[in-house]
Amino acid sequence: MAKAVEQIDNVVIRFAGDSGDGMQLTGAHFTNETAILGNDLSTLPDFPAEIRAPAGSLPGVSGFQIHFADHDILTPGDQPHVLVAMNPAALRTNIRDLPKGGTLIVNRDAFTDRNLEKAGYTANPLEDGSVADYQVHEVPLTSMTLEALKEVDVTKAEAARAKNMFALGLMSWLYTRPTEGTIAAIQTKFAKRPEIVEANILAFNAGYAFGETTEGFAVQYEVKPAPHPPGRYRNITGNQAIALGLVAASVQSKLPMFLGAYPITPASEILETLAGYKHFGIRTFQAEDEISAAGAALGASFGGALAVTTSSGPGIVLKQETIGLGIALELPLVILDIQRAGPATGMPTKPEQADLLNVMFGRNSESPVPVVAAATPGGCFDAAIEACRIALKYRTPVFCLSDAYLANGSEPWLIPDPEKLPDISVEFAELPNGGESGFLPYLRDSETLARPWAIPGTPGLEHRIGGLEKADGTGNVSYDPDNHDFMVRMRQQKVEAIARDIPDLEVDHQAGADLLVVGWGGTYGPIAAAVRRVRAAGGKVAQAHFMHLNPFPENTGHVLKSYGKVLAPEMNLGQLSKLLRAEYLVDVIGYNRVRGLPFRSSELAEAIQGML
Amino acid sequence: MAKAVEQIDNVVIRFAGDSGDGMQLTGAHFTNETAILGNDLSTLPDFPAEIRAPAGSLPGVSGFQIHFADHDILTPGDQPHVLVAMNPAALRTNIRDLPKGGTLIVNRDAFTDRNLEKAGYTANPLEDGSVADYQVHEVPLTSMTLEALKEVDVTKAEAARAKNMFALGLMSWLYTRPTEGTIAAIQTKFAKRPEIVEANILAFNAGYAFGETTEGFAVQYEVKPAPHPPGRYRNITGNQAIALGLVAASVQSKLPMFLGAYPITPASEILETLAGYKHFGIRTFQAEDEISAAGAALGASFGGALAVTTSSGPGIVLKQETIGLGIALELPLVILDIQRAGPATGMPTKPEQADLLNVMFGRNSESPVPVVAAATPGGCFDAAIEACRIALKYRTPVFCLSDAYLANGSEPWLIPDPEKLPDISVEFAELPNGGESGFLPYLRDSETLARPWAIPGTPGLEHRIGGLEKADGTGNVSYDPDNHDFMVRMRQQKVEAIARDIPDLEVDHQAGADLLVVGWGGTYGPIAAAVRRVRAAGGKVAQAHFMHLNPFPENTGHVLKSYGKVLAPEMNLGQLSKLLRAEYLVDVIGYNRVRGLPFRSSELAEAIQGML
Amino acid sequence: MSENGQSNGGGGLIQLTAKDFKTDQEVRWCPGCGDYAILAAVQGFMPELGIQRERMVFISGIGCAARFPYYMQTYGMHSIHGRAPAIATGLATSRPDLSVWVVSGDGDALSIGGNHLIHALRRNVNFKLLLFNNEIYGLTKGQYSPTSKVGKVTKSTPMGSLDYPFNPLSLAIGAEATFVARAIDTDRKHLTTVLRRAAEHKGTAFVEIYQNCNIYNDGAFDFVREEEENRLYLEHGQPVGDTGLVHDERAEDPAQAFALSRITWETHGKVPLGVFRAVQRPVYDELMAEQLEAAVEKRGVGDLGALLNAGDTWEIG
Amino acid sequence: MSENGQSNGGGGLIQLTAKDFKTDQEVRWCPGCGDYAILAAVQGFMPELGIQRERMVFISGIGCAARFPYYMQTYGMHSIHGRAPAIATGLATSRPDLSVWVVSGDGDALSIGGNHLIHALRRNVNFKLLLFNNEIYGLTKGQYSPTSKVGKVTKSTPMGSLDYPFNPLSLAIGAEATFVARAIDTDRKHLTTVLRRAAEHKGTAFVEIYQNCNIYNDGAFDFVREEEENRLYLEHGQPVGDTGLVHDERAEDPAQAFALSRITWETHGKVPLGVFRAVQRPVYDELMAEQLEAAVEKRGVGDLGALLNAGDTWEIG
Ligand SMILES: Cc1ncc(C[n+]2csc(CCOP(=O)(O)OP(=O)(O)O)c2C)c(N)n1
Ligand SMILES: Cc1ncc(C[n+]2csc(CCOP(=O)(O)OP(=O)(O)O)c2C)c(N)n1
Ligand code: SF4
Ligand code: SF4
Ligand SMILES: [Mg+2]
Ligand SMILES: [Mg+2]
Repeated sequence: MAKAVEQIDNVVIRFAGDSGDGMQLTGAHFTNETAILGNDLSTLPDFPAEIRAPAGSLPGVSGFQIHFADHDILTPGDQPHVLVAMNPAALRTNIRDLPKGGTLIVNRDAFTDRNLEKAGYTANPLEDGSVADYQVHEVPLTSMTLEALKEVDVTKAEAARAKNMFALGLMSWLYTRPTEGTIAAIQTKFAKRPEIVEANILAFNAGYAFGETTEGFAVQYEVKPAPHPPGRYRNITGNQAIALGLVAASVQSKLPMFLGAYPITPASEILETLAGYKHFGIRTFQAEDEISAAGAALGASFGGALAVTTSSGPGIVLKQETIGLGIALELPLVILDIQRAGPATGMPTKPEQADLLNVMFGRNSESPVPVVAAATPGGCFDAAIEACRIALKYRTPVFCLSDAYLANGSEPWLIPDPEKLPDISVEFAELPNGGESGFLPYLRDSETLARPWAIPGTPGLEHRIGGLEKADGTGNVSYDPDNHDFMVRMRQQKVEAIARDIPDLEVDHQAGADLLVVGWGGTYGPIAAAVRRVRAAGGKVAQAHFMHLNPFPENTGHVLKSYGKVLAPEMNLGQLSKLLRAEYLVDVIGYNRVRGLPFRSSELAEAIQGML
Repeated sequence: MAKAVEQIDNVVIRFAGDSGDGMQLTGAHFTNETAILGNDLSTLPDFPAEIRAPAGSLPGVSGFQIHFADHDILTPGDQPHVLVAMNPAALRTNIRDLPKGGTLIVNRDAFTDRNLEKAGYTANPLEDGSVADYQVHEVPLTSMTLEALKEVDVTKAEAARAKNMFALGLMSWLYTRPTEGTIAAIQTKFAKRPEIVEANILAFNAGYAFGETTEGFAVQYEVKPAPHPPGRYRNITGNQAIALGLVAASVQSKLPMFLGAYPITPASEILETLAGYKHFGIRTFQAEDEISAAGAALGASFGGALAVTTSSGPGIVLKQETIGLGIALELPLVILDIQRAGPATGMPTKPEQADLLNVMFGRNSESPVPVVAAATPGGCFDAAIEACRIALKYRTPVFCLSDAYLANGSEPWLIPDPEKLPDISVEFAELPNGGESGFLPYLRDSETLARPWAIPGTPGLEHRIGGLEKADGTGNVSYDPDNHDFMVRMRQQKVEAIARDIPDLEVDHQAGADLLVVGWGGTYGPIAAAVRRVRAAGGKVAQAHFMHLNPFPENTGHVLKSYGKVLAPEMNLGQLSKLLRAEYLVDVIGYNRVRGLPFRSSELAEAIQGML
Repeated sequence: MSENGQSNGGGGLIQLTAKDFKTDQEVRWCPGCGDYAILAAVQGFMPELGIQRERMVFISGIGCAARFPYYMQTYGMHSIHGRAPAIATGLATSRPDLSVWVVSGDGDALSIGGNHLIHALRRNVNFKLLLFNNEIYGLTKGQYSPTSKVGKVTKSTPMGSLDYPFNPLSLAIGAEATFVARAIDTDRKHLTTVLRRAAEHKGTAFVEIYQNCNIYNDGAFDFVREEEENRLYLEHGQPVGDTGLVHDERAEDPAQAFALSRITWETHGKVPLGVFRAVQRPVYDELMAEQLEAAVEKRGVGDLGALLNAGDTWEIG
Repeated sequence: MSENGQSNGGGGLIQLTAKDFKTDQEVRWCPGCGDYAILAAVQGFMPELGIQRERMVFISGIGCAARFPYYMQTYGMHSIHGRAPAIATGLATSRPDLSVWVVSGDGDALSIGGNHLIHALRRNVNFKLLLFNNEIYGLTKGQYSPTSKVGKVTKSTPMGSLDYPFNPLSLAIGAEATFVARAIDTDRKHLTTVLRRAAEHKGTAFVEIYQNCNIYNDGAFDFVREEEENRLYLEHGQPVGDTGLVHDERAEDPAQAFALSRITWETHGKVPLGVFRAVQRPVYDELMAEQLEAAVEKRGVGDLGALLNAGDTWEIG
């Protein structure tokens, strides 16, 4: 009995279950199916705290949301249309996000007294009318999975664990996803355990078949592919994109990469990924702490490597003294800050964008440093390359900012042609530059103001550098007052002058708009989606998003002053606002929420409407 | 033959010599004589780099400048009237500061070929006309000292070393200083070596007698006492005043003090001084590094001590992660930053005020912290107490800023009456505050928003705190988005609300002034002196100086907007400017020099004139 | 700050039980984690110390192990990564009346916190440090640690770790530790004995506990955790297995304890457990308190007025 | 990055002299400081290494000792306090072709830099560390250091230091050091021998040098610096004084070297000098280079296009 197929243009689905229920994997498979089908998509994994919570408990709930559409989309969606809840705890923590009338699919088998109690329910919500406002599908996922696998030679626990594949099969049917990719992926993943492969595939197929046959689901939905620019695509998370961007920077600079890192959520994955790319000549060093990670990277930079160090807020703070040394030494160093919610340890798995002022100012004395920030998961690739480019060309530490949302969120990514990536190679000094004076390590390039990079091994250029103030030119220790003033200004000027070497701030202007919405970093998607909404409702609003936060693009002042009002939504208490206000004396108004969650475009749309 | 005595109202004298010549000691004695005489005074020691340079070399020159007057003065003086140069290197590095016509006293014996060469002179400046524009007194200081001591049982080297006392005697005569104090001080200092006492006193008296008898000095000068408010005075440096302020805070809070510190120039002296006050129950802990110093202090704070940690820029950066924890834990902690020139190691002995943005923002995420700054050496006492008061009352880390100039510079200080010092004691929690819920460590005082300070040892209040985000009230770990937003704002609000508890910004207004000069920290003296000059020349200008930098006093916006122009001189590239511009959207104009030296009031007067 | 302390059972010591040391917070480690056993052992033996709960403080850094304080109904602080020994130093030194415990992981104590650890040991600060050694970074999901074996394949070392590991006991002994011991998470009886000894020790007690992380490094200690015959229980005055050594935990010279610490599964196929070293040395808080007392004795209790007026002063009328 | 290196005397090795290692910077230590003698010894023995100056790098932290690189006509970095071992780790690991030397003080290496030091030692990174131990903070004008004796009166301890000091060699051995030695600033001949041995060692070489700070801690080592009869010069295979031990610097087990490190002026009235331990263990840079090679062997030289296109991809027409 073929069911009716209904065309829809976008859906947001959230998979939620216990940490042990495999929700992230389920989401990943579904994402791949969706990507291969050609929808545009955006995902948001929502990890619980780092530590494992007891099975069935509220803090143990893990979620994965995917938004896919037949047109280009910008966010993982404010609210799900469909919630798949694998247990009572998942229902409890997620149901408030499901709008009335939304579809709720629950694993009825998991609603045992014990699980209900763990989730803090005093009565069964499936029975007491709490879910009456939703289209509820109670599916005995566990028992149907067990039934489907009864012939397979796996333990009962293993069989029960395949219930996520049953749910995946059901959802794949419901949204007419292609299933080959998932089956192939299961085969590879469990290649060493054929019985597990069999169990998973059987469960998956059973779920799919259940959809086809049960009467509970009357219609099947279809979301057509989205019109993407032509090319080869893959789905990518921000952390993956950063790792690839760094590899690309190493290749495009013809420099071996040295990564100094100390594990920390949500940045560890970059270390882990790069540790797998040793055939690119990449050295990854897991240091004893962040200070050593930064120090080792700086040492490698002195030796001529493309030096990188990665961390998140608390670790970045520890690196700052060494970064200050890098500023004094004027050596290239790329520092990646994958921001998370703070202060102190904060909420390590949750996104926030509150490290901007710290990366700008978190060192003693005047120690300017360029800052770039990625706006989308795929954009992390470009941001990483741009940070490397600036660091190498200007011989300076450069911060590159991402956050926990970009790091783990994913989107389809048009794979760049390596041939078309920028050449970011620079030259090492090979000969003395000072005439009679021999080699002058602080004699600058008149255009970039960068000093020569003379690496050990180069005969005749032996020299000493250090953290004490240095005389212009010779680099010898100097306590001369005027020289100090000169050097302080020179370091500042070098960074400011980079403004000439970066693109202007691009404005998505709309005729008649008097309100400009500015943002930076991972809020790009929600802001852009909100702007679309407002425009669709007839509002007039312009948008601009900063990739370069220090220096700002040259036209920034002009842009800001072209509008009567400027709104800056930030997942902090107003850090970009502060910088713009101080620099341009423009009354930038903040919209600030610090919830450890990405913005919803609906709330931003409301904020924008409120200012029209 | 009694000589003519001329009355003058102020003099600036600079003693300069080799590090081994005892210039700091000479300066200290002269300062004491001057203080006891009742002049107002201000001093500026100018240390060479920390490391000892070879004798006679340019980097080995050590200087001490004193300005004294019969009226109240604000700075150690822009330029000396009198330069005492003990060797060619001292002449070479200091002569450019002596205005034409100034008095130059040199130790002729030190102008040997070898010393001239070490100082980089190709000809003897005393002979080639280079010093023709000054009133030069060539005194054979060394040989006359040796002559005076020939009967004393000391080595020739020891005798020669007493030449600074000869110079001091001469200067004491020239400015009719009282000599008893110096003689007494010599007796105490060398009590164990009577022959050295004898040598020093003989040399001192010989210098005095030389002044009386030589024809080279025709007149003797007198500077009358300055009219000070009545009371008991002592001369004090900023570091001494901080140490005393901390002891006073311990007494006035009735809390034992715990100081965690790691030595660093120019902050080490505070540790060293407090280590001598163990009879006040003060525990000083020299930690293995700055992280441990801050951590140990925070641990002691948890235990109920008045916890303090001291450092300078590079060390402050290292403490920031722990300070962030203190912000999350909401425990009192006072952090003293004695600023020095940077970035990185910079020029460790030289002043700068470029750590303001670092103390404001140098931590991950939103981590607000109150900041106070001392304006004068004596003012360090009050700033230290104020920082402790805020920390204890609001349960928060508080930064207290000083700098290398305040730290080592001195001025007469009206000794406060301990009875009149503020009571800054607070109460520990003793009983559960949460009714049925028992003890709620994050239930706040409705007025101060401070949480209870419940120290180990208190039965029934056992509780756990930590750096993960905490639920309002209970303090339990919480990942709730709205709670996080609430807590982020609450921490911010708690700090902002301190504005109600600090004095308004005081303005030294002048009728008709349209220009306001604002400053903070150690620039107070030069700015105030410059304002006086400008006013004396008929210019109209107002002045205000910030002691509280976070939060700003409540009337700050009003004050800034009451003037057409605002000028902010800073020994950085414009950090206060940035904060004020961002907060009040006022076009604050910076006057910025980053020379590792205090401002000269003349340059500031010029800058002010230029804006009238 | 004993002046401020509340009466330690002045009104009669209440006899506590293990349950009294449990908090209302749900214990959150992976099912099967060795941390549960250690928690049970600690809670179980606390009552016999006869110290009231308000006098106890558990301080930790960050890591799975570092969650420990949340589960102890005492005062506690879950601080930042690696810094617990520094924080505990400040607390213990300024509050000699407290019983201070630090709980740490192999990453927390030996990687980022290594410096604070070795300095606390040489100073002999009065706290007990429990090192939950699972030879892995648990909380950050499985990177190698300073105790991981060479060649260990982990998330950050797909081709195997290159770093030669620390032997935590050798390091502690090299850092002048006065008390050094080792136990196993699941060997509750012996673990309790060791904890008791640590609690009795005056000064820093360093206790390594082999702890199984069944998620990221399962079975790392099976050779001794599972196979009891590979355990060499140390007893003072008794021969150590067939090594020919007679154990002297009180020897001033740490050379023998060091030599014992080199007996490992790799070298001898056996692992010594128990107290390796336990010597008396002045304790930091007491030394500091003594100086404060001596200063008062010599100079009298500090008088603020006198201090402010010290040195050269002058009066203006 | 040996690809980038210049020819190391490919065109004929130039024979250098001590003078070739002097810079144009005036040497700035206090007259009489032990640092001068060490500098002379290092500059004097450099030529015999036969390594061109451009292949040598001196890295230091902050302190009097840390000024050293400014006086060596090689590549050099005067970095920040305590971090030189970390910086050197990055440089040495990424540039196996260089000869990397770290110069440090007792505060720099053992106080603030203690963690980096112990981790570099266990990893066996290919650099040589010269610890100028003067038992004081010289540069900051005389506070006690982690090697200062208990009771030491210094600027920060007017009533005497409370902290039990590190024995730098014991600490290094406890941290799995492969090469550990001790020498005296003024005993140039022996110092040179030790430096030579350190230079030859593959991996981290840890050399403690007793250095007199005549300004803030004059005479701290007089018992052995002045009194030659108190020196116990170690020689491999020879008996160690009358201790009954026969020196085996190559013993795998560090227990004997550790025991030797406990022979001090205080315990025995004598002080061993020379090489305590010198064993072979894979060196960090080589291990890392091997993994890189193995990866290339297995997977071919990295191809960016292939990497970008790896995994599930799809084409849009
Ligand atoms: C400054 C800082 N760096 C890194 C981290 C991330 N981090 C948290 S715990 C941890 C290591 C945990 O390993 P271990 O100490 O062995 O404890 P376990 O989880 O194994 O019990 C790391 C790297 C952090 N929280 N803070
Ligand atoms: C982060 C930081 N903390 C503190 C200092 C101050 N400081 C510079 S050198 C030094 C100690 C020097 O002692 P040591 O390492 O023994 O070297 P020495 O001067 O004795 O040769 C200190 C505390 C600093 N420069 N940076
Ligand atoms: S990850 Fe390992 S150490 Fe952490 S709770 Fe789970 S089993 Fe225990
Ligand atoms: S202070 Fe001591 S270590 Fe430093 S240069 Fe002078 S004598 Fe040498
Ligand atoms: Mg661990
Ligand atoms: Mg030293």
